[in-house]
Amino acid sequence: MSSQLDDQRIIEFDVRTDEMLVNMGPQHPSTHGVLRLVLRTDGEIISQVEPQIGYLHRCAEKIGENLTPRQWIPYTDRMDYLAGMNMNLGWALTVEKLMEHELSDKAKHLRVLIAELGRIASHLVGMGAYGLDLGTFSPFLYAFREREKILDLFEDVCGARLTYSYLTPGGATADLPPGWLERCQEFLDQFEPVIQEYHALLTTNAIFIKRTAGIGVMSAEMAIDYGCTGPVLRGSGVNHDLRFHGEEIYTEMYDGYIFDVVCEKDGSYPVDETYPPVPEDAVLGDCWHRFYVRMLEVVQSIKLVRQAMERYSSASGDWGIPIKLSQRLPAGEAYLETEAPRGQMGFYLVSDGTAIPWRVRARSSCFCNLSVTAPLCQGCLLADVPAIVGSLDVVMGEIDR
Amino acid sequence: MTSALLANISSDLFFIVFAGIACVFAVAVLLTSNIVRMAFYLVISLGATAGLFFLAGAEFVGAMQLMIYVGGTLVLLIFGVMLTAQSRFVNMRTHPRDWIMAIIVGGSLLMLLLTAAFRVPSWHEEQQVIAAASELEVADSKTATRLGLALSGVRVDKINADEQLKQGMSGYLLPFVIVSIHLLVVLIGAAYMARSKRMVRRTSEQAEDTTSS
Amino acid sequence: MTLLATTTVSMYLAVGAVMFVTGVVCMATKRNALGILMGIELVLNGANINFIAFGSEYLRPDSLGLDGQLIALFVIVLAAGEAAVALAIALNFYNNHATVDVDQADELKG
Amino acid sequence: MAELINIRLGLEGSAFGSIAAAVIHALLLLHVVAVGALVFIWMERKIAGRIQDRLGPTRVGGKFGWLQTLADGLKLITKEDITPQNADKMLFKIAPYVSFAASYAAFLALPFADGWVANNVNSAVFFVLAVLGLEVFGVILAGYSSGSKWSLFGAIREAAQVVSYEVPLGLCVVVPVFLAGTMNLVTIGNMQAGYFTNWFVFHDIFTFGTFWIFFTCATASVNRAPFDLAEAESELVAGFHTEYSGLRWSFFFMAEYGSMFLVSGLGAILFFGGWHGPIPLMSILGLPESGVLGNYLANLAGCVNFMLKAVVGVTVMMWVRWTLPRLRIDQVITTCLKYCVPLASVCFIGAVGWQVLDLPSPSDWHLGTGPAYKVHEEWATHTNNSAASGADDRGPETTEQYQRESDQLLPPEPDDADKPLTGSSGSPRSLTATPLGQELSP
Repeated sequence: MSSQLDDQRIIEFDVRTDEMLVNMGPQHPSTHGVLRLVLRTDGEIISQVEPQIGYLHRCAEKIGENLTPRQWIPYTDRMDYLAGMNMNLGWALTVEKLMEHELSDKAKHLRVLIAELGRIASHLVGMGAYGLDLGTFSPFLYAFREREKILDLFEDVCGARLTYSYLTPGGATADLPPGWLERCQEFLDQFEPVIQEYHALLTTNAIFIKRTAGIGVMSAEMAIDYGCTGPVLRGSGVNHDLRFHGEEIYTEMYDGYIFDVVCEKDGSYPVDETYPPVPEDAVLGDCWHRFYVRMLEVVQSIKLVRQAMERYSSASGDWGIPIKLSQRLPAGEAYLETEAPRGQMGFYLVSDGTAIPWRVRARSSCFCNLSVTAPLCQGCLLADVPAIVGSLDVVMGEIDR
Repeated sequence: MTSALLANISSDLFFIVFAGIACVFAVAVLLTSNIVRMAFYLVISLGATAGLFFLAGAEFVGAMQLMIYVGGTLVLLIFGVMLTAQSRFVNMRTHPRDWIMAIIVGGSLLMLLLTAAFRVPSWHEEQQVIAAASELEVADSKTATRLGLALSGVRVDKINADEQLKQGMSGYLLPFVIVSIHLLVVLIGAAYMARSKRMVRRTSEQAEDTTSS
Repeated sequence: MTLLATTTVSMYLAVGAVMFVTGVVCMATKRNALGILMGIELVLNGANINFIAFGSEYLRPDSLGLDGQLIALFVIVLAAGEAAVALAIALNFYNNHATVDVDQADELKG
Repeated sequence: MAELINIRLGLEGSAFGSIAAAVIHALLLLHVVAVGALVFIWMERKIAGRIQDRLGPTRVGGKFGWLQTLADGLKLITKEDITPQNADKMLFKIAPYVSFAASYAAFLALPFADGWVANNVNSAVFFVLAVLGLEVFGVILAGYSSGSKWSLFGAIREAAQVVSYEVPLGLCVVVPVFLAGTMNLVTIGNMQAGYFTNWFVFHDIFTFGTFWIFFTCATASVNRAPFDLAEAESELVAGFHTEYSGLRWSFFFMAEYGSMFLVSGLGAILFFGGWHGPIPLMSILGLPESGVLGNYLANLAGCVNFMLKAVVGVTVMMWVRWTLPRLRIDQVITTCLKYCVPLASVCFIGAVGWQVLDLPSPSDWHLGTGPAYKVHEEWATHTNNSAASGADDRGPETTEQYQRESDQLLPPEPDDADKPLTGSSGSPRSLTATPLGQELSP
């Protein structure tokens, strides 16, 4: 009896209560767009969560079957609109895989540089929005302050701040403008110390730890079973990152780069710098770990960007001239997954030999990540639902496409 | 004297306002069948009664009334919401027969009480009293101190009592102790009665009910 | 300064009587257990008004003095305890019957 | 203050005078609440802006966007007043006013300077807490009557939270009440005259701790972050006021900011000397003794002093709000029952023990209580005098007699009991200060 009471996972009911169905979303502040969660609650306790998706469906895949691959690039921007560059990259690489197109070294370094900056920008949003989910507004603006600087850099290269359409089959739409590398260097030097601010405001904050540690614990097996990828998977301690373990056309981009896969190995994170220690309450695979993995991935991405800048400026060759807008595709099919900020983003392309693909399909990373919501949220409190969904960091644009 | 009479008007005015609110909302409690509205009307009625207490110079009791009585009604309100929320704004109608009976009984009781209230001359005749309610001397009336002393056994207001009576005069110390223990027992008993009957495991895949002793 | 008290004890008693009777009728007619509880609160409150009125030195020179206020205090405290127990009963009743309608509480009926 | 106004107007003692004074007080306090809310909302925006590395409002009204709230208010007034179809319309419409009225009524007993109080209630501390506790009614009614599940969640959360936090809040408030020996806020404020060493917060280690618990519980009881669960926007959309719009919505906000100011002011009076500055500048200048005008000026300075302290309290609440994440409901209740209540109890017992054992305290130095220290004595004699002058016909009930005769009733005090427990030795308050055991012992 007493041992039962000591068990904190046991919630007592003292009034016979009825269940209540609550719609969280699609218009709700913390459902990251238009996710709708049907909650079956008993007071504050959630007994069942059913995610309902499709509110942002825009027929992107069908449109892809009516456009040439280069014309479809802007549509990939609008999938994971927080990491448009990485979406562009995934599609571009898939098309190149089908065409067996070879890139110059310079173009590859440029892609690494841009993709990793995009990863930083995306994780900043994930971090800031997670603060919002937990009820603190300031880290969100702190995150956006830095994200804006990345967007400035992106604006310089492609003229857009959200829907870039920059990386494209064959390379990129343009080379980096003069002076860009210096500005990027400046930004990184300024940005690196700022990360400690986020750690102070969130990672090490006592209330933040109380809200996230031990909440939404997902075992490694469960993460693999549900097909989770990206930080969600690595937050459960699975060492899997397509930049290391992916297909060759993708991993060769990262050849020679020195960086770590951020995930807990033997009870500790492989970080060379001093970062906040894992709190005692935190269990591997909980919301805190997922958040922490993102924070550390930002650091790894900074390292990657620095290396990429160095290599890009010393590399020879062109920046990757895009293929023609109506280039004929070879008949056949190609599927490629890349490591987008939110997980493994896969594109599938079938061509019948014309310029317009016969079939286009996108494999969403967030869709699989979101699928764990129901089991994770079962039995948690109402306030934990935003905490768990936020830690999965889903973007509805990518799920609904 | 005219100014004093004028001063009385304001206190009378407040009496009428508070008494009116208290009575009207007490009747409203009776007439509505929505439990949350009932609780709301009860709060207003009790609050107005606290106002009456203030007018009568019993400001500590008035504050106590606001804090405990009205605060207690708050819990009633919550229970009302919790226990009847499954069908919103639930009504439990009273049978007209009950109404007629209640009105007959209640009406005669009211007549009886009102007659009694106005029967004793010294209760309803206007009398010479100290003027305090209309002046701002309420602050100096030190009711809280005197009440506190009386509860701890010293009756400062019965100082002129004869020696016979003073022997063994312990104020309200004993009732105070008894009521404290009573309250403790009552709260423990209430908590025991309303204790949890079942338990549900939170993190398990399917919630399993376990019966606790 | 002395005043002719135009509000008299009787007026307070009248207010108390109205509240008392309302409370009694409330207890008699309500079918909701919480409504009955509110009736009890009204009854106790009506009685309290009487105590305060008799204890007020603003209304009558030969007032009850401190005793009136003290008994009112005790009534308030006991009412709080009574409410706690009554709510526990109502809760138990609700747990067993899934309603707070006291007309359903007829299990001991012959 | 009513007397002052009436004396100025020559209306002393008349019914018209007292009604006029009441109206003036009501209007003044309404301005404190309403204008206070305007200022605080502007302040919150500016503070939030600064904390978040932005500027906040900059344009409306010229320099610092100081008319921003007014513009917002105008917008809110012109907005459509929507009542949901599922709502219990009567309760829905009345709920914001209930909330606001409670917050406003609590100001009735809050002194802004020595004697500057609408109604010098004897048990003012109790009154303020009691009336402040009524604010929750508005919230619960709003939540229930909105006919929205989110609102209902907010209401139930608010109820659980406020009911829980009243316990430690009451325990904390009792500590200064115990030190002062009275529940009259004016007297409590005046007992801390002189240098800051006389403030109750520095009285001993336990009162210092009590203040922080008080502040935490006050933040929780007025529903501010990290305890703003009733309106947690990331979970409950907007909690109890989800369905409100326009003016009714803004009434909730006025109530919230009014309550914030109220609890901060209460904290300032109970722990930080109220209208007495850290250095008794006015007393050093001799203003309070230099006639009516000087006294008025001293009180005005005291009022500014008090306002500043209260605003600092409100600012800290804003600072906390824009820094910390929100707690979960079970953590809020745990914080209350597992930490605040035991700590408050320990602080209470500790403060009592400190007094009973007569341990040293900075207030024993009586710094700066030269001229201002008279306040203590004045207070003690004031009650006697005023009661005596105003209660000629009270018969045996005059306070002097009561004092004298109750002294007879009590056993003669031993010499060491000369030091009263309040730490302000010399005040003739030996009656209440005598340990209870003495007259109870056979």
